[in-house]
Amino acid sequence: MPDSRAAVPAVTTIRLVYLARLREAFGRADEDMALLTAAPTVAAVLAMLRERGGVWADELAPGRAVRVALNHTVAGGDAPLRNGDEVALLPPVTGG
Amino acid sequence: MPDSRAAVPAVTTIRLVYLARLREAFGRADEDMALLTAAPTVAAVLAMLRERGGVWADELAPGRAVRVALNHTVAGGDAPLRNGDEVALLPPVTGG
Amino acid sequence: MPVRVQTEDFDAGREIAALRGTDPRVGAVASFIGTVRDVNDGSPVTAMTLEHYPGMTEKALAAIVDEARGRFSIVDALVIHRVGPMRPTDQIVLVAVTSAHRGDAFDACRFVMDILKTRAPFWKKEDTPGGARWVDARVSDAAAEARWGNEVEP
Amino acid sequence: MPVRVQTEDFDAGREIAALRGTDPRVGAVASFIGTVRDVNDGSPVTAMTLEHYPGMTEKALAAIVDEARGRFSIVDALVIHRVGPMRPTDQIVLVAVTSAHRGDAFDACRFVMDILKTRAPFWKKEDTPGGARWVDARVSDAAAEARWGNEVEP
Repeated sequence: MPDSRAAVPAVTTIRLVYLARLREAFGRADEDMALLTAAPTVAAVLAMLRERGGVWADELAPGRAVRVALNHTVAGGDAPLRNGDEVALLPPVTGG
Repeated sequence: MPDSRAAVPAVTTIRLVYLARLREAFGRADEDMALLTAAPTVAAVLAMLRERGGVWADELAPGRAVRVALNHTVAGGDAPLRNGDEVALLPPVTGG
Repeated sequence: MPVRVQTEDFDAGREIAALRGTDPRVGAVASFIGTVRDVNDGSPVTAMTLEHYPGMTEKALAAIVDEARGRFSIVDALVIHRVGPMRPTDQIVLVAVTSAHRGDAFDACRFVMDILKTRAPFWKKEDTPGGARWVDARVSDAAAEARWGNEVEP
Repeated sequence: MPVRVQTEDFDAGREIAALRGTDPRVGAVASFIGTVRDVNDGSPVTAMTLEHYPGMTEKALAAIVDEARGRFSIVDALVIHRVGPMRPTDQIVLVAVTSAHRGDAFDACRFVMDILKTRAPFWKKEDTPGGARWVDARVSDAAAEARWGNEVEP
């Protein structure tokens, strides 16, 4: 009997948040994104955003100093994502 | 003709000041001292005080951590003394 | 609450006094106030705005204070960071640390500032004669963080 | 006048605010307050008296501030040191330094405290259950001074 969970991948909906310079570059402060892959990660989301091209590809190009916070904690590219997660893209910080 | 300055050495009078623990050990805060040597130094004064023996010899024994301030500036043993100089004996400081 | 993010100014003297309170274990209070300068990277600055990431900011600052507590022997610590519009000479941030001895107080205060500069989610946008600009992160800040021997974050 | 020796307490917040004033070159204010602890070297301390060497004290403190100015890029500096009778939690000393950037402010503030501890003519006498005692100089203070690479004084 086939495993229905594998056959019909669940949709993972996350909230994307863009801070400071990235918010202005992207022209938005946040958006929801539905992920259809079976085991979505931070890196997969960044790849999807880069595929939008233009300013997205520029600002998120590999080597650009952008950090990702997953639910308010800095996370690496292999961090797995769950439904309802908040994924924020942070330019280098300049407080203090 | 003999040099009268060499024949009759000038008297150098200095003021000695004892601080903190040394003031209590010596039982006095200050005193005047007349120096008869031709070229008096800080080291000569310390030697004269040590010759008093007792607590003077103990507190000023070589190796004890006593600093000397000449006219309010820390000075070494070879610092020359002039009439009216203030020579203070300082135990290790503990401010701040 | 050792961490506050607020738009209002703060009374540094009152905050420092409240932090040390009447705790007789405290022998040393080190503090740092960051203020807005009227020039940055060679351009005159007439005003600036500090943006942050609500929700993450307090968490990041609290984590930095916790890390300082783990590294240094301190009694208490306080971080106040302002957000919103500011002008030259305004206060931006206060870090204050109490400790029995001065070495720990100085080290912990500087540690919190150095790590805050590279990890807390604040961003400055300055008004200059050439227009508004986001401030670039300083290489010297990364160097200051590296002095504490932290692993590089992802 | 960047150096004061006084019996009265001081308002650290007001002093720090006055030091930075409205100078828009200032981006960093580092400060240190030393306070009386209720224990020292394992003994309870109920009160203490700070003695100094009038005339030399101000000169020594001013020389330390001058040396800090020579070593670090600072805007201004202030040292207030109390003398006379004090009780646990009382303020003893304030050192505050303003600078464009935090590295110089932190370094200069710590430098002044470290050198003050080994060179400024102050002496503490503590009241303990075993009677009054002159406080011994700390080996750690000599080590702290040595970190700055000063030659040993005569």
